Amino acid sequence: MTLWDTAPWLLWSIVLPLSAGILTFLFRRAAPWIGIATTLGSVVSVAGLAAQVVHSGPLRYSVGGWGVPLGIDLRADGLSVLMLVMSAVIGVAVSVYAARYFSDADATDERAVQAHQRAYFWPLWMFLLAGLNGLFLAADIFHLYVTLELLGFAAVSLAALAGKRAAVVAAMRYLLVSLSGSLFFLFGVAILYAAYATVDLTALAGKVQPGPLAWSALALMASGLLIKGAVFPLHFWLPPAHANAPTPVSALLSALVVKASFYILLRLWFELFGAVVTPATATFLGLLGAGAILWGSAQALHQPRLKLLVAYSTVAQLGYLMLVFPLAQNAGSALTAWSACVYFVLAHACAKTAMFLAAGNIAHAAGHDRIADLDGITQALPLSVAAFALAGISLIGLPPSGGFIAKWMLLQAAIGSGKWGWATLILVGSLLAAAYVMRVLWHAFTQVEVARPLHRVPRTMEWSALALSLLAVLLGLMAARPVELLRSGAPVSMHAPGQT
Amino acid sequence: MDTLQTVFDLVLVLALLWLAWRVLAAADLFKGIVLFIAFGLLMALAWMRLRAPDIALAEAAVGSGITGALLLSGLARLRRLERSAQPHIGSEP
Amino acid sequence: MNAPDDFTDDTRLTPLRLMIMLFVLTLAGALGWAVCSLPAYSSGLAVTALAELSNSGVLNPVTAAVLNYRGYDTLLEIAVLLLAVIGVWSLAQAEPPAAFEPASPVLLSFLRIVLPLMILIAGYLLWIGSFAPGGAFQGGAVLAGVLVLLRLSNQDRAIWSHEVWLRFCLVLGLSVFIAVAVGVMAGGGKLLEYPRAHAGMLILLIESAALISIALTLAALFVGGRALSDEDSSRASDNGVQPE
Amino acid sequence: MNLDHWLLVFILLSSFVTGLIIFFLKEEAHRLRTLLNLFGALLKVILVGVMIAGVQANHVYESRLELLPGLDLVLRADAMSALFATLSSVLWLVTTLYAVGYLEGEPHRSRFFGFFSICVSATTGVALAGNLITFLIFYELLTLSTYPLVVHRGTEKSLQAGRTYLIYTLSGGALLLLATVWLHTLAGPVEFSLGGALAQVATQHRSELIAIFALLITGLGVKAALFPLHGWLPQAMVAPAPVSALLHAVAVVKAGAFGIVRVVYDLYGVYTAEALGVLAPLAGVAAFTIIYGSVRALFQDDLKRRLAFSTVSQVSYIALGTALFGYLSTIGGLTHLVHQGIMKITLFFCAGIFAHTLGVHKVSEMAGLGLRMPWSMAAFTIAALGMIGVPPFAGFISKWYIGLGAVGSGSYWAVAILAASSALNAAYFLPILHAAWFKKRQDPWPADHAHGAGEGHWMLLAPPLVTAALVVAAGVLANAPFSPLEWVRYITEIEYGK
Amino acid sequence: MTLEPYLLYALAGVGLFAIGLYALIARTHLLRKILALNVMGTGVFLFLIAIAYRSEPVADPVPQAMVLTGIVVSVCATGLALALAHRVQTTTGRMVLAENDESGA
Repeated sequence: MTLWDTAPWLLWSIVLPLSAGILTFLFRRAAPWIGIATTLGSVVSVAGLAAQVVHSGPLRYSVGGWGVPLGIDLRADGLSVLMLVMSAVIGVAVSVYAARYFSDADATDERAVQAHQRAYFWPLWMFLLAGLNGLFLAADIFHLYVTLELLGFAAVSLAALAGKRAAVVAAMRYLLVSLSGSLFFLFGVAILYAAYATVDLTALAGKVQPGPLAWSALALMASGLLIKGAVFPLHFWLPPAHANAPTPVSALLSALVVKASFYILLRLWFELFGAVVTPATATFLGLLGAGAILWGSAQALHQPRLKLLVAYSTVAQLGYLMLVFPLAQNAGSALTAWSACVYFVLAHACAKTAMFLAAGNIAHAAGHDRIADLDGITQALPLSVAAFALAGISLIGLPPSGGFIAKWMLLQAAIGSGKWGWATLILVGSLLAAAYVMRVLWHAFTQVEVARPLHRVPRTMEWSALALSLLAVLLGLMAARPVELLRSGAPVSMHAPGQT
Repeated sequence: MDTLQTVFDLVLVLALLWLAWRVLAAADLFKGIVLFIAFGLLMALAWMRLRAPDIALAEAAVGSGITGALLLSGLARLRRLERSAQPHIGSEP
Repeated sequence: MNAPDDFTDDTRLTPLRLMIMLFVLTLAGALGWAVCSLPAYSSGLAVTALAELSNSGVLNPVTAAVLNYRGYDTLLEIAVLLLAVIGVWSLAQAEPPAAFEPASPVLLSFLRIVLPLMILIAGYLLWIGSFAPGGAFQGGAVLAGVLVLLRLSNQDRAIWSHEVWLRFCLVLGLSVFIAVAVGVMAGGGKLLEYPRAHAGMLILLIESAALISIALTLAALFVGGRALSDEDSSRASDNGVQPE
Repeated sequence: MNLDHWLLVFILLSSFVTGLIIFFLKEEAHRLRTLLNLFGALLKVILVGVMIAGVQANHVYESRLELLPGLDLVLRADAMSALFATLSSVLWLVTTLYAVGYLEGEPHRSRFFGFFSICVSATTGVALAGNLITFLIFYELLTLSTYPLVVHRGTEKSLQAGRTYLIYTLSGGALLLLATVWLHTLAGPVEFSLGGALAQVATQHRSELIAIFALLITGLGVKAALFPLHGWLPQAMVAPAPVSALLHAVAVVKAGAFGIVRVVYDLYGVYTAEALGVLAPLAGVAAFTIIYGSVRALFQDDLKRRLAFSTVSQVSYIALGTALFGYLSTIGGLTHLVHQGIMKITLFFCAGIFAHTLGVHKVSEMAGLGLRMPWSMAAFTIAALGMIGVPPFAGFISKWYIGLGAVGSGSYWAVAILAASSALNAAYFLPILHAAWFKKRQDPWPADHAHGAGEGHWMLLAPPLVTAALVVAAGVLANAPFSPLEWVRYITEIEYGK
Repeated sequence: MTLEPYLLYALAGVGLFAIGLYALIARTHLLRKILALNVMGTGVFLFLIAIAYRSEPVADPVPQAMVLTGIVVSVCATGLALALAHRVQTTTGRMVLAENDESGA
């Protein structure tokens, strides 16, 4: 046993960004470097943690040594490791991007604005990362509430960072949504504690019984998470908040923050309320997802602005995640559906980050993001357009991207359990996604004079977008190990015989 | 069951609910905030009643005191902005 | 006192409001029904918490829960406090003190008596928190009250004009908390697993640092914007970030 | 590291990596780009040659990558894939040369040749796919990499064509995906193998397999331009001539047809398919498409549109040969896969030369073309005669075998279809030949870029001459070893268990 | 049925939560929405303390610790929300969220 094997890696993914939050707040000049170093550090710690989980299965860690029920436990299983990998990898790319983004103004008036944004972006982002990682590792539902708040505060402040009217209004709405969602969640936590005298996920899992208490707790927590996760029809706040934020922030919000709520919902649904949920409720959530896919795509098809299009695409893509609930109803396809949606989260995170970064580059170079007038500028930025296209491939679900593998598994779960309606929906959603992605790419091929960029786009900004979009595509070719890892710590109900 | 206690509980609870409603229905924001501070102090009483003196202290100091101060200063800023902006902003849609 | 904007909220019962009300009433009814099915007696975790009290380093079970059993929650909560200040500072700049009228001599002499008393109370609450109701949050709030009063009487320029010092004090609570939490691991313990002999002392250390940060944080929230001498961003505020 | 495992990967990468590098070349780096293109193309031909030699010597080339537990990406070289890989790699080499000449001086060449190379990698992937999911992956990659080629000109018309193309192919791809997943859930991982792999499953899941077959053929039929899914093909004519040549002869349409062949022979197995009763409807659709395409071609004045409808018709020969249950018709269908490719690419090359050098786009403008450009027109003539089925050219061989097969299996109606179609082919090709060779030119050429100097650039002329020579060779030397016919015979023997 | 004190207060918590929720949705002025959130939060806290009261003879300290955390979080939320509301007012001139401003600048 070396130090590498025994080190408490899971702590570092929380302590590092927390400390970095302090340091970036104190030392502004060094903030970008601290930020990049921290995200790299969290990649290392996640790698260490992943090795431990692969080697010896899911981990538990009792903070303060108290253990359940008095203390708070952390836990790391396949799902949380994958989520941590996601936040770490996206984190590195966005940090590298942001390091250039916030120091690239040509005009002096913009320089002052950027200095302000730079000063606050880094500490807020570091706390966001701490909140995310803390959330992915928490095994305690009250602690989940605390991390949700940490995440929410950071996300809202980041969303308002652009300072413009639309951004501020969107951030205000986001804050109200986020706080009320958290309160719903907290009420659910309170009811569960009242009934079962523990807030530990695993301890609760053995105790929760169907009944008014469990139902109301589920209803409260689920609605809180659905509104925070912008699930149709509670998505109204998301597009303006995501589209009007500075580009790296849009990427973080769309790729990571909304996933946090979904992650908790996934945990609760399959681990905590496994005995409580009924097929009808599962179908209801699935129908919300269907609404999200159709409505979000339809909206994306009509948006005049690029970043709004990308944001509505997030609404639509989140709909797919909700399909896990009806698709996992059959014991035979539960594990496939579960793996599908987790892989979907990963693929979407990479693709959406890449897409927002690419869209940001285009908007930066053009000085606007009206889709109708992008012809010349897209042809001046082939790398960013390529990133957008590759990310689009993953969003559409074309092979060999990560999105394809996720949709493959979703379809497999749907067809395997004879649910043709959902299968059709998945395919229709793909075609709609193709339509709105092509709305943008179209402009890269028109016959126009190549425009001179209004602002030069630094190479790091183009490459970080491209790197992530490549990753989104390559995810399709390296799904086997993550999916294998997911079985470590997958809900017990899913280890039914006859699984492939 | 101590009847007096029950009466006290009922009165306290009803007062809390009524105050909460008044806080949010008050047409005058200032009145609403003042009522909210009163609501906080009444909550502190409820915390004491429920054997939670730590929370009572926190409520009095944080929930009612600091939050009240925050809200009042927020309102003051709102008023100042309105006063300074009224001539031009009034025309905005 | 009644500017027109207050009345944009009419409280008449439109069909939409009626629907919202019905929805909320249904929710409340369902929750109430569920609550009625709670067991009437449940010691929750009280028994365990009290049994472990002697190992926690403090005598007040709530403080034990806040800073020991569930100290990890509190660690992140202190981070939330800091984050709130950063968020507020990223949004707005503090209004110049000139906005406040100069304090009257009566008020000043009143403050001269009250403020030291409040500081004493804050310290007392911090100290007493270990064995009786009280603690860093309550004490911090009282101390924040001091700062608020200073602000209102326009006497706080000294506090908000030392940018570096201010930031240092704001992060103090979280820094000490993290340092202790990680530091105790040097002895082979887990995160936040205080050695039994030093638990009380370490908790007091954390609380003292937190007290200062909490007080400053709450006061900063009251001020509602970043400090005036904030160099990098005060320039920015002239250009679009704060179009006033 | 074993070369046997990596050869197929190298074959894919030879064009893929080339494509990636080309993207990053400066627009002006003309010489370097051409060198890279030709290098990649040559390397690919050589590697495919090595592979064929190996397959002949019973080497098993296989590369696997686990996509998901129980789902592998499989590249495998068997006789069938060798056939298609050879076709695509050889024709790519020729087309590359042609495209370099054709696009000289045009904008966005790095983009064009980058996608061009990736398109060929995708085609090779389709050829080498060892199971349905792998096939699907490369099939979709093909869609994506051809879209930029179709819209290359960037005009309103070509963008419209590109949109139509994507709507058709992505919808088809979605159906194909659905069928693939369905089959996977029914039968688990199924790999292509001559003789089919679903005989076992067919006994239990008869109706499901029929539905899956219908979905598969519909999905593939979009690219193979089976009626009524052919709508995109004539529109896609707005693309530059090398693209049309590639689309019709090597890549897209052929990938669809090859997919149908794979599904019938290597996935279901011809006996299973026959037992399920799915071949007859396919034959019916194919027969209708043959006649429909020919009739439509008859009324097109635009030369490329006429050729496009001709493709609609001719590719369905492959489907027809496949769908007629019989040893000889299988030989005919598979041979036509190759023969139609070399003939149609010749025709498109020539059409491109006419348009590029003289601005001739319409059949009605072709009077006297044979005198002005004897060599190009000769190549065109050979290919057109081959298409009609005149001996001794390549088309005759494949039509002959399909006809023999039809007689053998008692499907005399198919013989009638063949005859009718050949008559129609003659009706839309012979007037062209007549006008070109025997009519006197009255008007000046629409746009004479060569200024009266006869033939076009040598890079344009050489490719059709080579492919025309192949058309002759494939017909005359049909019984020589390694001729397409012999190779197909070898495949068919295994399939029918002879 | 006798109304246990804990139940009375727990129900009152539900009531506060509901009142706050109604106001949060129905009222448009941002300050009222912020007040509504505070009332909602207090409702949840009251519920928690009420159920902690069931423990005899000492109330359960764990929910009390949670409420302490919650109170501090909610005061932070109030501070942040007020600052944001102030910004909304400075940029839009009003302290309400308009219905349709998604497209923005």
